[in-house]
Amino acid sequence: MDFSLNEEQRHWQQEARKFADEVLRPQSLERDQLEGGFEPWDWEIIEAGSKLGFRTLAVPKEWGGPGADFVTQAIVMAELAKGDSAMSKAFSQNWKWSHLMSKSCTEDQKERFLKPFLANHRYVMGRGITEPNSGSDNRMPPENDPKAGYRVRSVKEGNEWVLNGSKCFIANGSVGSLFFVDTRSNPEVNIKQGGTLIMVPKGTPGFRIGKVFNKRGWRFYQNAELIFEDCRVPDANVVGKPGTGSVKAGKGDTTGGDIFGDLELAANALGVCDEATTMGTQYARTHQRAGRSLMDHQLIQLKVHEMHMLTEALRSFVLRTAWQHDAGEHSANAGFVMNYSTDIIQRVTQMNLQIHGVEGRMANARADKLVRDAMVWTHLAGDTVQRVKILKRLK
Amino acid sequence: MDFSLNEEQRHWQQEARKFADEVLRPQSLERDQLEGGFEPWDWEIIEAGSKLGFRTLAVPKEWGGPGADFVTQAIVMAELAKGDSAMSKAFSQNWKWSHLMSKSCTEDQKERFLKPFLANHRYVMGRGITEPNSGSDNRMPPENDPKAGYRVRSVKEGNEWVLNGSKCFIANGSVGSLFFVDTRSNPEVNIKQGGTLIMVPKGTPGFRIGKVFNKRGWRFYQNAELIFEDCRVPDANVVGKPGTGSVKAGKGDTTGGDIFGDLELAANALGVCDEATTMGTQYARTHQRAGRSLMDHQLIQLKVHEMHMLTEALRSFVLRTAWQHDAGEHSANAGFVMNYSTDIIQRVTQMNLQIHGVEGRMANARADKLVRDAMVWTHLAGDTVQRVKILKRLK
Amino acid sequence: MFDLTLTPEQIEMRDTLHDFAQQEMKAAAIHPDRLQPFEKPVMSDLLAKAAQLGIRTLSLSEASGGSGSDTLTTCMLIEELAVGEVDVATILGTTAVLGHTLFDRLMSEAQKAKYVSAFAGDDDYHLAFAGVTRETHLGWNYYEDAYEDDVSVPTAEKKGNDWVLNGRIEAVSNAPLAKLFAVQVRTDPQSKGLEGLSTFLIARDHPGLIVEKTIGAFGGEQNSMTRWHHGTAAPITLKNCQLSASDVLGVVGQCPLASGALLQRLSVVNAAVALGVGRASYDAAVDYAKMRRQGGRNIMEHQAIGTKIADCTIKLELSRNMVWKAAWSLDHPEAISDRSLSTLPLAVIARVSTAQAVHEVTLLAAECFGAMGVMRDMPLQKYVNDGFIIAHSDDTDGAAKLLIAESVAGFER
Amino acid sequence: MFDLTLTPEQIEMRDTLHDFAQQEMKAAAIHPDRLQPFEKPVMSDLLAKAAQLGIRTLSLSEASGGSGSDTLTTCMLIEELAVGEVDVATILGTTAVLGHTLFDRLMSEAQKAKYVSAFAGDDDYHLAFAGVTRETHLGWNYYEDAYEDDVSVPTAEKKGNDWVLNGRIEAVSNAPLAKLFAVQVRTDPQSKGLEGLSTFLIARDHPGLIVEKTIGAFGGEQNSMTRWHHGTAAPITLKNCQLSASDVLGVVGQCPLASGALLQRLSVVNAAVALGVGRASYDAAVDYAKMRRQGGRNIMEHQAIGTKIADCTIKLELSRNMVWKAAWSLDHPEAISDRSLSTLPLAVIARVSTAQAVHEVTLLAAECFGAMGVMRDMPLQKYVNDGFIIAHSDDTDGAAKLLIAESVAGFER
Repeated sequence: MDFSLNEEQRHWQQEARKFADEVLRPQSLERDQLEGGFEPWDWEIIEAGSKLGFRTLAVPKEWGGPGADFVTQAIVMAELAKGDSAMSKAFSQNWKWSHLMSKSCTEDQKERFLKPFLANHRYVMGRGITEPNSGSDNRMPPENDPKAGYRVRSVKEGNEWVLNGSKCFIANGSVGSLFFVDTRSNPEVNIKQGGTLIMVPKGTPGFRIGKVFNKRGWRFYQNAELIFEDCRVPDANVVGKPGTGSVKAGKGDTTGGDIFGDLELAANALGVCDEATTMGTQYARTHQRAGRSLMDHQLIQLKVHEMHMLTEALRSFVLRTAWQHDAGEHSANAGFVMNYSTDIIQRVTQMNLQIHGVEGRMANARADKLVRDAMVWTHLAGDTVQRVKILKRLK
Repeated sequence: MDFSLNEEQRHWQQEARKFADEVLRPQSLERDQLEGGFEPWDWEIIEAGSKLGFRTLAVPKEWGGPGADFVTQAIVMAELAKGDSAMSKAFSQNWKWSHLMSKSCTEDQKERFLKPFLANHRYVMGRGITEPNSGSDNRMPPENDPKAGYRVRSVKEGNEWVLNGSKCFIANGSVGSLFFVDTRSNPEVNIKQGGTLIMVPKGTPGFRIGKVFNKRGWRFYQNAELIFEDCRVPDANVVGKPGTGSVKAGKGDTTGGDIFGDLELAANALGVCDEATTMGTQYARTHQRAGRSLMDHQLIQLKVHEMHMLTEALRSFVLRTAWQHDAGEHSANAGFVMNYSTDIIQRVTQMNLQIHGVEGRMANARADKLVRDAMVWTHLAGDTVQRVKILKRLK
Repeated sequence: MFDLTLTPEQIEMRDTLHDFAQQEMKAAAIHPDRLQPFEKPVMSDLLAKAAQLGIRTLSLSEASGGSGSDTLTTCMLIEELAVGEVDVATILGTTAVLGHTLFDRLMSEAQKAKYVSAFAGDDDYHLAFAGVTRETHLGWNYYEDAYEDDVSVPTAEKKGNDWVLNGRIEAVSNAPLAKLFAVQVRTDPQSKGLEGLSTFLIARDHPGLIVEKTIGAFGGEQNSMTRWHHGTAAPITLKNCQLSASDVLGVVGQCPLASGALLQRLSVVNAAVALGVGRASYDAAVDYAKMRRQGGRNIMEHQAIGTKIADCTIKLELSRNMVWKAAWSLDHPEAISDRSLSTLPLAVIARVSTAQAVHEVTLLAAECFGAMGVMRDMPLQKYVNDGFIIAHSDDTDGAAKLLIAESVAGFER
Repeated sequence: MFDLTLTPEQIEMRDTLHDFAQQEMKAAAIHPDRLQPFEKPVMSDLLAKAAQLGIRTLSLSEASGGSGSDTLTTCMLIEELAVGEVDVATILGTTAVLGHTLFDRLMSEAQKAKYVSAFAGDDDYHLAFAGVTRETHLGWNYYEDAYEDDVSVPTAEKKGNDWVLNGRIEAVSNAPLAKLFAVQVRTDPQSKGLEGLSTFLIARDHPGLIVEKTIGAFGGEQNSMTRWHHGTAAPITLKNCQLSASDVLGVVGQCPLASGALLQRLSVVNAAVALGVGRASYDAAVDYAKMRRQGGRNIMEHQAIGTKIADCTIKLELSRNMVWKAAWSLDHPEAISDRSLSTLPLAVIARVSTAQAVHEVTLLAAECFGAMGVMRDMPLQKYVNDGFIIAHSDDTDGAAKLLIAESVAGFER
């Protein structure tokens, strides 16, 4: 057993920490405080990070990417999230589809999409699953309701697929150059048999962006509506085979969890917890209450203690799970650690807020931001369905 | 980074699992249900385990012990605790003093005590710190009350120390052959300066066992009162130097936590959590409620999920901390993981009890036993002082 | 008019019970000799003394020889008793509520004439209800038809004008002490579940009624099970137990107790018992915290201990408010119809929330005690155990909450 | 006699406020155009309409032109209002309580004559208290002398018969709207802490009283701070503000509001506001759960969602019981002396437990909404934010619990 990082891992950790300290954190609150759904986004931050390799980190070396392993990915996500959780996610969201492309795309598809992705610092990607009436049903299709789940319709006409319908809350929706869209090629059977995953590049006729969602947390990160009106896409854009369901097509399910996505949220949460713990500890050490250092109050000591304790527990779990992914070990831990991070990030960010307290009827805006960012986990990483479905991975 | 076990670690894991399955678990409930404080103890179990090396596991190879590393120790404690948490502790309690002896004892002391310990399957050890009016004060001596802490008095007369006073709740008290006794050689200063650690073997005139404590949990494990009435011990039995305080004398504080003790409780808790999780999952899969499998009820699914999730988090944290000890890394994690295990063992064992439910106004006795064993952590591994004092280890 | 004033009589009775619990019950109940052994037989002396104070017949109407106390007063007094000793309080609470339910509400005049004077006059006379209610699986059947397949009850076969009863009922509360049983049996062999049941009154000495061994500390195969209730309980067996038509409570084929509505008082009174357990542990923790010195000061002065004490205070205060409200509502249905109270199932809310709160209180109290909290010759471990039993019972686990959710959603079966 | 019946008048007023909140307030309060921007100015229309319904002068005695409602009724109605919109309810609750406190309890006849008709007759007339109370740091001083070193208040210098006031007070609730201020200043320069203070009544248009910019969404250096309160607040500055002896509330050197006892009503009414926020989120969650379909059924029918809804139900029910009890107790000190109620600090228990409960309710409610729970054009994220503000404020954080512990321990300063 060995928990130490190798040289490459340490290198990426240092790079990410530096970028977070010098670029992300200084702009974090300012972007968070811009009104509107789109406005907090900043292409310059993406471009700066991309030049350092953070946009393409997960692209395999044979395709010209850094080809970082899962442990490295987890570490980099956590480091970037210390600066800004939403910015970290804006980078790592691309890794998800880098994984998918390297696993599931044809050589032709890689030529057409992976190469431009590598070449353009502003090329980001997303995946369209969620629709207004299908969220949890995509994650765990109900056996008693085969028609549940996404409904964006895809019909094959000659060598093309015609897409109609809309997706909501889609990551990088307002800024993406390429989307992996889950469509229903057969609405009569459940999404595992009637689902087809199709790549739709920006600019495809009949495809446009609708509403850009304005969120309470993760404000930098973009979520938007995708609208398809007789949108035509070549058959060559289908990922895997038609009608295999999106999970299978994406080959995402080889280690007992979404091989990257679940870990992604846990690693990001770890960064937020680190940041909250540092903030809270620092504040307690440097401020007074009722004439005594905050750190001299047991009330505060117990909070500082719990923040550190839970963050270290989460770090241990994230690193172990990342290693399991690299080692190709079957386990349900990716799911468990994601759910776990949901509970921990809420608790730790709230304690930081408590430690900061209220001054002049105002609260520390960054402590509040961390709490708001943490709220995103509730539905993204730890709702009932996301907990229950993981039980199926247990032996 | 590498989480896999080496061959030796796997070997010990298998041995411990087999012993827990074949010897400990089958006798666990029966011994737990014997009335009295001493009665649940069974020398044959100790002897059987000793023959397999579990009593002397931590004795270094140069002294003829197995010399297992910390990762191995953690794994073995967890495996034994799956069978019976109190029995596991009865073995590992000896490792604590094996560590102390190899680090702090003179060659002469090792000859006189380590050798007989290795030779006799019924030789167990304990340490006397707690007294009726000093529990937390030993762990974190209060700055405003230098006289706080243990008071068993030691006075040097010629080449001997004369001990007077009593200790309570002392581990292995009723069965031990050797005790490390924390004494107050100078009652005017605090225990860090006025404390002297002295080895007192069973049978020393003036030393006897008082009350054997009858506990709600960990019933197999022995705790007793030690009484010293003009008990005379040779100067050669002092560990380290007189008046150096017990922690320093024991050289227990080299990695930022009690190098073994804190990890011990966390690893034991991991075993209990594993057992509770297995029991609860199994029960949910094989029993019905209201005409449906328990596992089909979301109420139960969420409990089973949480048990697995928390147990895996704890496992990650325990293994990482054990590795840190082996690697000699400074960290506060030993303390944190111990406190953490307190919270997790309570929660997981209670969920197991809930899943089992009540039948005919009776509950599953083993599920109840795990809950009772878990209660011991509350004061042993997770009270306020044990949480607060760890903050001092933070950089 | 909203008014939280208690009557001088209520305050006086509460004081009496408080003193009795503190001065007479506690010393015996938490003596090491009683605390250490696994088996804890009912403390008959205390039971009799409390009965003499009128607790056993507290809810029985004055006309029948009782005190005619309302449910609120009953809860108030049973809580005090439970601070002293939980089993005695549970047994008396059960008899008190059943006394009111059976004698004042369900029995015919003839039945009442047959039993009431013995009940009112005999301090050792307890009552037992042996049967299932519609609520047994109800939470688990959230949004589904009630599952009643495993409602297994003894059968009654008609022989002329008489009935012959056969069968067994597990774990009947108060059975070891009861002199009169209300027993649910299946009188219509064609029916299933809770249909076709009837309730018979059976005196303890009636031939064919056999009260089996009292449930002890351990049982089941290889002692794989442990006692998990308060009060006292035993299985009963009916063996060719012959009863006449006049022994039917109400009418054949209807089961007044099966709907559970009449037994809501029992669950609220049990919540009051729970409250007493919480109080006992809380009182012990406060006393200890004011005395125990660590860190150069009494531990009460540590913020961490103060916080635990305050949390206990809050939980007990909120629970008592809820128990009293639910108790009062059971006697004042008009306050629901005039919308002073909501239509929520207050009794369920009271029992579920109190069980959870008391469980947490006992654990917090034990934390104040350090290692002393797990020693079997000390009371804390007993309170903790009591708290576990209270929190993790059939009617207090997570499933019971779903009854509340159904009510909120307006779901009806 | 214990009685939870409400009067028909109470029920009718509650219905009126309920309908007003549901039909008029909510639509405007949770419109996306209001929800999305960070800045949320006070909804003056609703404030005026609610004032017209009599809420502003609810607690003012009838003799002075108010409704003379007791604290319980005030809480009941403010809760309903807060379901509609939290800031309006906070502002009105503050004015209502201060109306009673200042006019009915503290002012001289002359002062009352000077201000009361304007207050009673002007729907836009609000009140503000600018000062500190003994409780500011009290929890943090657990078992120690109250720390008052940083009690920094404006000074008043005697000039002949007049006083000249100078200084600044941060974050005064209601300041942006108040037409009359009760301001604490130091009249004895030799004294420290809360000694040597006096309270002056100052009309908004009095020369030398400057109400500064209303606290907005962000502030501090580089917007490092964010608004963290309900209602509306602003700092005030006193600049050579000249007042006469007749403007002193009570007597010089005594500070009737500094002890906090008179302001307990304010904290109980604020707990009622919190309850309203909890209710708003709960109502939204129940509606959504009955409508949203996943897993082949409405999510209300999922045990996990049912459990969350039930937990919310329980928390709100228990909180309301406690708020009402504390409110009633403030108007009935005799119930404490006759031992119907305990001597615990019920107002503190109510505000601390309600804050915690409401915070949890908003989070549970948001969980029912999935991703919709974080969208700024939807109300849930607003309720969650409100819940955070309620839970993590000076007087609701962990330190406030220590006031309860001190009371349990009988500690007195």
